[in-house]
Amino acid sequence: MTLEEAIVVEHLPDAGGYWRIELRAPAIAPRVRPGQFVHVRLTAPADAILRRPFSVFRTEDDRLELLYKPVGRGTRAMTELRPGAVISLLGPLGRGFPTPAPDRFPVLVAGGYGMAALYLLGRESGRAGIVFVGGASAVDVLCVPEFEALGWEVRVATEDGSRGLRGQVTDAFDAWAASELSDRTPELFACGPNGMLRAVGERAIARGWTAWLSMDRAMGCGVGACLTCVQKVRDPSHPDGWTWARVCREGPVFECREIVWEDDV
Amino acid sequence: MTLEEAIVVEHLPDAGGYWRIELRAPAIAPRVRPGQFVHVRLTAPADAILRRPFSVFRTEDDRLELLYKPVGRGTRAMTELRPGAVISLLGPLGRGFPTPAPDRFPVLVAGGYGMAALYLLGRESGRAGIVFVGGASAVDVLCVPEFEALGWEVRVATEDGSRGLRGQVTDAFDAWAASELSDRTPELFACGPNGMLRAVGERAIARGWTAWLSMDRAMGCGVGACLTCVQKVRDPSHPDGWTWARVCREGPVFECREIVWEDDV
Amino acid sequence: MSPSTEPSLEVRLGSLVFRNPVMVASGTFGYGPEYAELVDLSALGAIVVKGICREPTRGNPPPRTVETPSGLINAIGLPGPGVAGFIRDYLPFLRRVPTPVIVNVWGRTVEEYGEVVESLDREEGVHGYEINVSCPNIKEGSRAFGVHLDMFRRVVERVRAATRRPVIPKLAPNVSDIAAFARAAEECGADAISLINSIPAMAVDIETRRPILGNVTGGLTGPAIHPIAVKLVWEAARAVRIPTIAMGGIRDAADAIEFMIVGATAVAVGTANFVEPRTAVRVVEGIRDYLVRHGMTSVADLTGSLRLEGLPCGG
Amino acid sequence: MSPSTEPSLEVRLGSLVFRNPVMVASGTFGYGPEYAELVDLSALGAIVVKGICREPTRGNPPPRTVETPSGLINAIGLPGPGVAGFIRDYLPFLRRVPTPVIVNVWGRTVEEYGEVVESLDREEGVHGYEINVSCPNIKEGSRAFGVHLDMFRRVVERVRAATRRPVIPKLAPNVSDIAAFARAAEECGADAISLINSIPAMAVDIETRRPILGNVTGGLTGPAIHPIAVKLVWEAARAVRIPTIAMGGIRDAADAIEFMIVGATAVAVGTANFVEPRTAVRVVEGIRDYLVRHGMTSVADLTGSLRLEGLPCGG
Ligand SMILES: Cc1cc2nc3c(=O)[nH]c(=O)nc-3n(C[C@H](O)[C@H](O)[C@H](O)COP(=O)(O)OP(=O)(O)OC[C@H]3O[C@@H](n4cnc5c(N)ncnc54)[C@H](O)[C@@H]3O)c2cc1C
Ligand SMILES: Cc1cc2nc3c(=O)[nH]c(=O)nc-3n(C[C@H](O)[C@H](O)[C@H](O)COP(=O)(O)OP(=O)(O)OC[C@H]3O[C@@H](n4cnc5c(N)ncnc54)[C@H](O)[C@@H]3O)c2cc1C
Ligand SMILES: Cc1cc2nc3c(=O)[nH]c(=O)nc-3n(C[C@H](O)[C@H](O)[C@H](O)COP(=O)(O)O)c2cc1C
Ligand SMILES: Cc1cc2nc3c(=O)[nH]c(=O)nc-3n(C[C@H](O)[C@H](O)[C@H](O)COP(=O)(O)O)c2cc1C
Ligand code: FES
Ligand code: FES
Repeated sequence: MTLEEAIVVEHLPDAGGYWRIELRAPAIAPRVRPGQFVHVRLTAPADAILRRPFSVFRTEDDRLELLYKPVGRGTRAMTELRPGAVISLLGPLGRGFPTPAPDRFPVLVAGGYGMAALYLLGRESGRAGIVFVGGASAVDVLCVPEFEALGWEVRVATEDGSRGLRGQVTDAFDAWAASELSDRTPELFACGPNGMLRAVGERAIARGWTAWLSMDRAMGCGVGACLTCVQKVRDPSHPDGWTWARVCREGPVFECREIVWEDDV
Repeated sequence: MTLEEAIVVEHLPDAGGYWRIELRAPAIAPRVRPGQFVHVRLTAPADAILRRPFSVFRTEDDRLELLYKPVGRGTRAMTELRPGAVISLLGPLGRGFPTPAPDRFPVLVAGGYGMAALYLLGRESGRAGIVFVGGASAVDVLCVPEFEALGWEVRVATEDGSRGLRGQVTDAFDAWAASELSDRTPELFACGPNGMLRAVGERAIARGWTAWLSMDRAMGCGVGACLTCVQKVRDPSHPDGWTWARVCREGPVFECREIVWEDDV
Repeated sequence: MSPSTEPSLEVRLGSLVFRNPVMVASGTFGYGPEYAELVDLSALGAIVVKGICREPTRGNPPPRTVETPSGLINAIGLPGPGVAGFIRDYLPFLRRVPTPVIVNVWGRTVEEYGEVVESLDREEGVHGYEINVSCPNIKEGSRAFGVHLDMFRRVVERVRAATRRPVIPKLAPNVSDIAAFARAAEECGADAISLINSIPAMAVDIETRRPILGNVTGGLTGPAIHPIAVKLVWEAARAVRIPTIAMGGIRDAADAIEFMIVGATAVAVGTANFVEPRTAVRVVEGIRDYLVRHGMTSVADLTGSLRLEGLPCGG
Repeated sequence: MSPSTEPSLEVRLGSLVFRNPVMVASGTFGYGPEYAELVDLSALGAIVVKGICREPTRGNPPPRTVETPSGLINAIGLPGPGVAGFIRDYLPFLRRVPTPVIVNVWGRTVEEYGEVVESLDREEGVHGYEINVSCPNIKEGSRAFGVHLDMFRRVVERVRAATRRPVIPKLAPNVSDIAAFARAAEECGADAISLINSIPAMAVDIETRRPILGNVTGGLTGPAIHPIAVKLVWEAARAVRIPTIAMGGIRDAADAIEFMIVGATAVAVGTANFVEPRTAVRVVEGIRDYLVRHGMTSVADLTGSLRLEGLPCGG
């Protein structure tokens, strides 16, 4: 965990309303593990005083790349950053994805910025598996060439059917699991909207697979001090069977059996 | 008084740390009288929420020009404005300089941004007189070519003697008044630091001349509503002989006999 | 136009009817004429003028304001023309504006409050009184009216006896139990309450080690205080049946709607007038748009519409 | 180095000596280890840990924080490991840090405050107690400890009886007479006072019309509240002879120096830790630079150095 003044190297709009920003961050970039994030200080308007968390999409020597979507005050201000600008990064933070088990078939499931969170895992997993990626429409499907370049098979699902299967990303996964999984045991790694993560976890629990979910919670400090980013997790040692975990510290990645989904407690 | 979204036409650093910004403001520009100001809304940091007042330096058709020095939070943010940017102006505001009296010899005395406040008066006075301008060093002396182009004589004083007389602007005035004024009666128009305004006023009172001083006070609303910008002025109708005037509304220009200087009450 | 596209913005406060719930807050809009060239005064719900007392007053020495993070501290100190000067210099103008005028009143003694209201009550064109008990600089003896319940009651009772026009005590924010003051206002016959006034604050120039404000301390206003105001308005409005007029850091319609959701019947725009003189007019438009978007037929449906299902009652 | 270039930053608080007057505020720095990789803990004046009570607690449901103009509302709700958990899980780490540790203590009853302090008092490595009576969520019956003088006294007296280590009651900001609480703390034997805690606040999502925070209301902190804190610290510090620890919106050395000028002996950095974890260390450096620049030999010369000549005494 380091605090570093990073320099913007390149910053361009990508598809689906996303932007890619490449930063020179020699102290942080080489130490990022798959699924970890950085906490970024933006020169945002007065009503967004906190840092903002972003998964590290790619690293290359002393540089790291983020893939983000302007959704609010902080991220909209972020799009104004020009090459040469200096921004403060805190990272790498969090407990990322574990190394894929050698006796399992790695399956990645991504929605939204999920592809950004999963790419490093794909690159460092040692061997290629399959990636399922979903989006509202064809333009929302990011990073397919990157995964293909790593030798991963990519299956796309879009809600409007403009690319790949029409439907949810889990529909594409289900179809594959029903007909192509055969006797392999998958190990799932997912990042995306809550509903998707939950659906992935339910499948894993029903079939006895392992599924690692990267959770998204609004954050304060990013380092475990403020107790903002809590997520209900199972805790057999507690009389009620659950406790709060800090997504920034114990997460963002949790095995699906750890999570207590909000409306089933 | 109008509220207008002005467009930045040109914005360049000038000498002495000053910047010139030219704005397209068709509703306001044609209506500015000499000595009036505009109240500018800047996209400043969170701790500078109010507008900032600036004298109108020049107007030309639908454009107006400001000459300003970055001294704090608002004006530093102002330097970032690029051509094409839109900023909200409120103006023209305040009671400016009166038309110079036909039977007097017009004398302008300027320090700091004073030249900006006086230029329109010089241009619209009908006939040329003499301008005294002071600064710390030669680079701080602004707008001399502009006044010369209007046919005004310009006398410079600098504290380090790097241009014109070494000393205060009032020293240059005194020298001139002693040897060159002859039997003309001057009418003084001054804008600059408080000390200079007071010195000009004292001379005028001692010699029985009229002197119009443009006062600088931090402002809130700029239109007379908040009562932030008050200046002590003589008020015979009040038992104590003084009252507060609003610099934004009753000023910024006062005849020197109206002002009650703070430490002589 | 169908009713669903043109919702009713009218609100009532005692016997008074406002065309919309958006006023301008006392001390931030002068006496009316100051902004008349810039703002369509007939588009405002009401004009609340700067505080008036019995005699002309000068207010505090400058500097009178200082900016802080997302806020403004003011120590203007209630300068004004006095009740006779107000009637002479400003009321004729205000009578011609087709918008209710609420006069903000203050006094140095309970009796003075009453006298000022009595003088104004003889005049046409004054539609109600906002009773400023919460200015940090006014107290009787050492007891500030706004933070001592007994003093507060005495002021409200005295003013109530002086007029049949709407009486709106303006609550001080620096109390630990705002609901008690809201209830006291209601019990003493107030027609509405308004809150919040500025929050006591201070700033120091660290180079000179002197207070920045001529008056040493002042009151904080602006966006910085908005979340504090929302909490206080929620508590006060729940405690009474009379309407609440909410203010504190309104920049846009969203801030105003937030106040109404927690219980305000009307709102007032303060510091934002200095930055964007047309804020109040834009807030009216924004509220109208919101009502249309949410299929609401009347702004009254917004008041107190906070949804707390499944949540702790807080507090 | 000559004394004029290396001024003394040391401050004393009862029997305790701090190497400098800059602490980190309770709840904004965890229990110490969270920031240990980023911040040189030995450069801090003291570490004030997150509030501890008798039993482990979970705190409030999320969302627990929301940003506001120049501020942050939190409704964390005092989750923690309880006193035994703190002693077991965090104290061993803290004992190895060469910086005084102040434990922030809270209870649901007067007795609980006393018991927590008694348990901690048996342990090495705890150097003082900050008594949190000002969390909006803790009250006995309906009477919150922080805003009722009688309850406040009982808590301070009970804690005082439990320890000879420094006791530092943390005052609630939402009272109309902070000086009364400061004096009560002194009378009940406190070694210092600290203020301000967060200010009650609230935010609503206008689209869903639900409170944004899981707990409905929370407390406002950050730069927005700094001018309010300066005023309260000025009032409280003037009322007592024991030292004052000031907090509220410190972003940089200037904000800290402002607190010291109005009377604080020490300061604590809170919300800013989340934004810039090294704020406290930078504040120490900035204070040192200021003292050198102003030819001051000791930071103690700053405390209460406000110059009021020629000004109204304000208030
Ligand atoms: C571990 C982690 C990794 C992340 N990685 C990425 C990434 O690689 N790329 C990316 O684009 N985003 C990522 N996010 C989400 C990103 O942090 C948010 O989009 C960002 O904080 C929004 O800031 P804002 O100021 O623009 O929005 P705000 O103005 O704060 O909020 C705007 C809207 O977005 C919602 N929002 C705010 N924060 C979040 C959040 N954390 N999740 C969902 N909605 C939110 C708000 O409720 C509001 O409706 C990640 C979040 C976490 C916790
Ligand atoms: C009628 C009028 C006309 C003006 N015309 C011009 C002009 O043509 N060109 C120009 O450069 N400036 C002009 N000024 C001054 C200009 O308004 C200030 O420089 C500006 O408001 C400073 O804003 P800031 O946010 O940069 O400074 P802040 O961050 O607010 O303050 C920085 C420092 O400047 C000081 N300061 C702030 N406001 C003023 C002020 N009004 N006067 C003196 N010191 C101040 C502060 O005390 C502080 O020390 C004029 C002021 C008035 C009242
Ligand atoms: C410069 C200024 C002057 C004020 N004068 C008065 C006043 O005379 N009487 C009064 O009751 N409130 C006065 N107020 C308080 C406002 O009416 C309002 O309650 C407060 O500013 C909060 O709203 P805001 O945050 O939108 O400004 C004044 C506020 C400001 C900023
Ligand atoms: C997330 C958060 C948690 C806090 N937890 C506590 C706490 O446990 N006990 C306490 O006395 N104060 C707590 N506080 C209040 C701070 O200690 C401090 O008084 C307040 O934040 C003001 O300082 P600031 O504006 O610099 O943040 C907390 C503040 C924040 C922001
Ligand atoms: S963001 Fe502060 S604890 Fe996770
Ligand atoms: S700036 Fe508001 S009255 Fe002059």
